[in-house]
Amino acid sequence: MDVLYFAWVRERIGAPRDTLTTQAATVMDLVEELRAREDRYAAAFEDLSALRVAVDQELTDFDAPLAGAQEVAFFPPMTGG
Amino acid sequence: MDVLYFAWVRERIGAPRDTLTTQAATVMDLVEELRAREDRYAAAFEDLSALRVAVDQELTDFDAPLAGAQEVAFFPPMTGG
Amino acid sequence: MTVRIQSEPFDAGAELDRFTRDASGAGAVVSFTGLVRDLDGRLQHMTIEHYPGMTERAISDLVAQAHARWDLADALVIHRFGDLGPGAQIMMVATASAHRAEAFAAADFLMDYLKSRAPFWKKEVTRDGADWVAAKDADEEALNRW
Amino acid sequence: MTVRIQSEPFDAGAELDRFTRDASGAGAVVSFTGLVRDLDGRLQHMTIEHYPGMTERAISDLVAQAHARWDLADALVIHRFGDLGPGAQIMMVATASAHRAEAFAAADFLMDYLKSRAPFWKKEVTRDGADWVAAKDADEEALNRW
Repeated sequence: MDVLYFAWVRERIGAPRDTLTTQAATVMDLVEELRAREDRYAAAFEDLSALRVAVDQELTDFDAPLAGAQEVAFFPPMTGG
Repeated sequence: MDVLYFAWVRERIGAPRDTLTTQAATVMDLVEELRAREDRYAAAFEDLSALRVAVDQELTDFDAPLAGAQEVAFFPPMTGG
Repeated sequence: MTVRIQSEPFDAGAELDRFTRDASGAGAVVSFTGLVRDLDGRLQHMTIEHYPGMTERAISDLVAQAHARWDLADALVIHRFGDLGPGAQIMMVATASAHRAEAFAAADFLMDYLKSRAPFWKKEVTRDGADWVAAKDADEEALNRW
Repeated sequence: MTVRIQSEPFDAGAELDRFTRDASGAGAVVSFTGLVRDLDGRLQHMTIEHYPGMTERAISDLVAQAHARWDLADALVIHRFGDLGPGAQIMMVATASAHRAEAFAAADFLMDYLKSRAPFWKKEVTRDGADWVAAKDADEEALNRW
């Protein structure tokens, strides 16, 4: 599974993506796995209310299931336009 | 006083303007004077709900006073844009 | 503020670019362009009559009202009169503001009032004859939004 | 429908003219252009990051929603990414419809959703440092209008 990071999430983690194998059933399970990795991940995922998540390029919630997902992305609220 | 006609009011009267001297106190008095002139005026002013009036280039009502007015215009509801 | 009433065609794209350049620092620019519809191919041309003098006054007054209601950096109105063929650009409005909602609201307001309060009258000329376009109740009702 | 995500500058006027020509018969064309504000001269540049792939998908989906809600002849979205200087054109939206109210509503809707639901992030770089632009509550609340 590819895990992508954008904007300050990418900066805080220090990389634009990770490719990993996970048994995480939901986005929240994946967040817990990532938080446990290193301090920089724990820092990036400290306040989930400041984060948004997309699974396979569709916006979703942190309790969304990951079965079959190939790409998960974490980023702050969007500021387009 | 100049009296101007636009769109189908102009076409029905057959002229874009009249210059006349009037003692009419209000727009409505002027309308009555014009109606009495000729059939084509009576036809143009038959249904006042289909007409709008401007006095000195400001939209107003048929009961508006004409004291000091130099230009009165009659026309159908506007269709700009 | 720019208000131009003219019989000549105008280039909406070039006008938009000039307006945007002059309103630099505004952040948000909204434009509206009105075109002559071809009425399923029946239209030969549209004739637009206006009331010289009052037209400029009425539109300048509308633009002043828009400036009073919204935080606008600038506003532009161009409106043609005379004979216009199918597809021709009749008029355009542009507004510039620091905030997109204000630019949208001001352009929308100006269009609603230009429709029903600026002294223009449209006549459609087809093979079947010529008819003055009737004002729509919906256009009059739209003014109640403001 | 045209959706373009690009780092290169675009010419809003030329885009508007092309869009208007292609949407002939529509009657009403509304455009929005978003520009980089100079923050009282403090801004060096703005950097826009996006999520390639999802961006195109999300915007095409928004345009499809606009087509479903309003009677649109056509819609255009262009959005830049990368480094943009003060005054640069960031993005534009254009909508064409037979009815001005529909063209206005669809453009306004697309802008509200592009602000908060298309995966772009803006960073402002000034002499004092670089800061990610925070999403505004007002932008999120604007979505409740639709």
